[in-house]
Amino acid sequence: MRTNCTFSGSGGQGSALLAKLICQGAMKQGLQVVMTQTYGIEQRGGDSTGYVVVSDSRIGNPLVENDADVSVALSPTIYEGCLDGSAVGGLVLANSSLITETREREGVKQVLIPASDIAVELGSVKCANIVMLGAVLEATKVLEFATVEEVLRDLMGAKKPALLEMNLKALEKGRALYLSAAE
Amino acid sequence: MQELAKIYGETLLLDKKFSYCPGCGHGIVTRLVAEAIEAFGIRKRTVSVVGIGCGGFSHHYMEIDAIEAMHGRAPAVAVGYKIAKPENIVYTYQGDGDCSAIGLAELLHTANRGIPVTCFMINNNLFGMTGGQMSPATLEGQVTSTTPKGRDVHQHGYPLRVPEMMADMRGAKYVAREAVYDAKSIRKAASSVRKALDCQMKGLGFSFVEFIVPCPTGLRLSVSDSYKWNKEKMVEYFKPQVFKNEMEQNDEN
Amino acid sequence: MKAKNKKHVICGERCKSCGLCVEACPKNTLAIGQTLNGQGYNIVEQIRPEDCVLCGLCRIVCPDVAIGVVESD
Amino acid sequence: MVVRRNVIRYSLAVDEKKRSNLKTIASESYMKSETLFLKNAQTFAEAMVRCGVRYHFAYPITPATEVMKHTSVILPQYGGRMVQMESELAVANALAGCACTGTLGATSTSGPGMSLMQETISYMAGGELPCIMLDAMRVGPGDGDIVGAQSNYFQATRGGGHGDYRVIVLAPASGQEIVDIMPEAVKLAYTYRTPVLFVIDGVTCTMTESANFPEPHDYASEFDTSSWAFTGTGDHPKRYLLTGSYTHSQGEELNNHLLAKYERIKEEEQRWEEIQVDDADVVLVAFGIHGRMGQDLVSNMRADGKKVGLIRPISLWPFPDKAFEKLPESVKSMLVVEMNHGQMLDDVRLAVNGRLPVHFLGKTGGDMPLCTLAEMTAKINTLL
Repeated sequence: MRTNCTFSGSGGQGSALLAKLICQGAMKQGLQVVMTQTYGIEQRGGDSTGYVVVSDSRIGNPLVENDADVSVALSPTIYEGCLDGSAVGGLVLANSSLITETREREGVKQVLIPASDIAVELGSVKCANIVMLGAVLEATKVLEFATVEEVLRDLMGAKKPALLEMNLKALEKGRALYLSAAE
Repeated sequence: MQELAKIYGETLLLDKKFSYCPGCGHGIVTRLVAEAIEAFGIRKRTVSVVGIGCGGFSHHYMEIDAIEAMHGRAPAVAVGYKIAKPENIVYTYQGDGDCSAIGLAELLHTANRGIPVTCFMINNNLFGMTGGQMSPATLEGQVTSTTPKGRDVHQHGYPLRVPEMMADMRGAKYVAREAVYDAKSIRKAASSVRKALDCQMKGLGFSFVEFIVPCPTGLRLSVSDSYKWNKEKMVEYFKPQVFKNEMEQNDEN
Repeated sequence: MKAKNKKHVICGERCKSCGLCVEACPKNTLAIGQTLNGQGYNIVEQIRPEDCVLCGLCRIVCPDVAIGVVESD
Repeated sequence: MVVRRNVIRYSLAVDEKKRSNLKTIASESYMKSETLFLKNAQTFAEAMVRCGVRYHFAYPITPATEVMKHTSVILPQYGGRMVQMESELAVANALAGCACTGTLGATSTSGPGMSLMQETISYMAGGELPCIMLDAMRVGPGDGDIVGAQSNYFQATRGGGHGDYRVIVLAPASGQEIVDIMPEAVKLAYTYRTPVLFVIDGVTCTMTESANFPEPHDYASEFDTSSWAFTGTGDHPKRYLLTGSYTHSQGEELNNHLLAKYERIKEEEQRWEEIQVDDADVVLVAFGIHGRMGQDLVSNMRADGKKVGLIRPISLWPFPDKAFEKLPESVKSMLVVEMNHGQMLDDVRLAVNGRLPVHFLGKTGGDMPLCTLAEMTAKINTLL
């Protein structure tokens, strides 16, 4: 079973971290992962995309070639790319706090999540990516929630308990949002 | 020969005749290096990294391990060697073409790096083995096979003074220029060879000695005249001196 | 103290008749001789061994390790 | 994510006793197998250190720089060090100096750096000095671009340097394969006393993936180098690495000796992976990332009833000719796919020797510097 994921956002929105968290979780569950990132000037701002392939067997093609099973679009600038890069039958999760104009694409399901607004409510706009992560997990079941919570604890638990608390809430909120939005 | 072996001990292989031309300054410097190795008793753990050119033969006359490096790269080889085997003594033996033309970058960075290796640059101010072409150290106006009308500094730049550059490098702890035009200068040169090796044995840092030597063949002079020319012309521009000796103050640390 | 026994030696096979020792000798005891060695060079020889002061300068200047003063007990 | 480790300082001044202590500390802390999530360039670094490489000489160049960044952190814990040199010329020669002591060193670079090292690689091949090298291939010629490519196949397998020599060239296709093949690389380097060059495209190098590392094992120290290393005349008569001042007969002798060695390597060290070639109509031949994608291509096309097979060369020199000797009757044509304009293509054509048509699909540079699975599939469909 193989899942292709695309996580996109503007620099600083944490799309790369989102990709890494999925990878860490997958490894905890004994799955194989490959992460690729776009080249170029992204390190200095601009758009950034992390591609992740998760599989329970040896990964052949390590690339996501316009066949993403799930895409996260955090900013409007990469929304079009996410939609076009989705597989038929794929899912696009769009950050509706920032992406106000959307369009339909045949065979691609879209779910709008106001991730940035929710993140601000939870205490920091920076956890919008984690809100999205909650939605991804609920939508794809690619990983167990408990695994990702453990990854977050490993990452920030001991040193930053308040941050952990906020991110765990964000994760949960993302899940709930997806459930209600997808209905 | 047996008799002379009493002076030179085990390092110098007297049964191998030097292949240098008659009067070549390499013979003197090769002997001085061998004498110092013998005197320090470090023969068994000394490795010579030789450059390309006549100096490349120098190791054949000594009972020590040797590495013939690519043209100009001997200092980098010495650095890699010393890092992997710091207990051994490593010195490079290079001509002025090898050391200051093609290999200047490696030499300067090795000096600056300060890893305790020793570089000996034998400056006969031309490319000897390939038939007396201009080297960076060729004097202004000097006729060589590639400067038939004499070195034109506007075209070829100026004679390059190497130890002057290295004296400024903090990694270098002993830097000197010596000559071999008479017995007195040879004695001084012998002292610098010993100090340079001692500097490495004490692990203080990089050490370097340039030797101004004649190449009678390349200069197209008699042996006697080539030494006179060295004493008068070369030494005037390339003044023998100890540029840096930080061995004492380092001893206290 | 027992005096060292010094002896002037020439290794003819190594000599390349460059003449540096001849010039360096303060007592003019050396000269390029007529005998050829295996390499085809005229071997340097002591022309006035009685004047040699065993100073060893010839050894120091020789580029071919062909000449010198050897000490023995 | 890299496991955080305490850095132990190591300098040349450290005496032998302290050095051996350092090794003990390192071995106690890290004597375990673990799964790590690393960029493949880091995986290369981690794998070589775990297999006994203690000295890494390098000069920054994208995308190989990750290797030196990683070794600069981990090597000190193993009693070794990463040495940043002033140029790739110096890197290669320091590596040669290190090898002269019988110690296995490594370097990592990319195209332009590789070109600068060629003189010394030729030298090390002639001097029979072992080492491990990585060429994280990017697009050339000239400075080129930092995007990944496979444009150095010729340089790697034909020898970019002068003289009649070869180096063993390995092309692992994934992080896990880098880990799995590294012990082999160390053994090859010492057994044949030769540089061993890894060529991995820059896309694979910058990719992050999970890899299972076995317990660290110092394979390098298992080889006795005392019969040839230039460690000083303490326990052997004078030895010297002769590259320039040999006689004509010595030169011929050296070349004949190398030739015999290379023939032995060709006979014994061909490595490749093949998938469902037995009844294939078309065989895809690709190394590195395209070879890896070929696994999926074969299974996808087979699911559609199309008989496609894969030969993935793992050793590029020696090229796995043997894989092409016993091709079944069913094979009608071959397709070579590379991230260049056709370099391995020559070797495949030589191996097939006119018996079959050999087609090519290649790409180099650009935002997507390689052929996608869709493009490869489309091309094969035209051959079926």
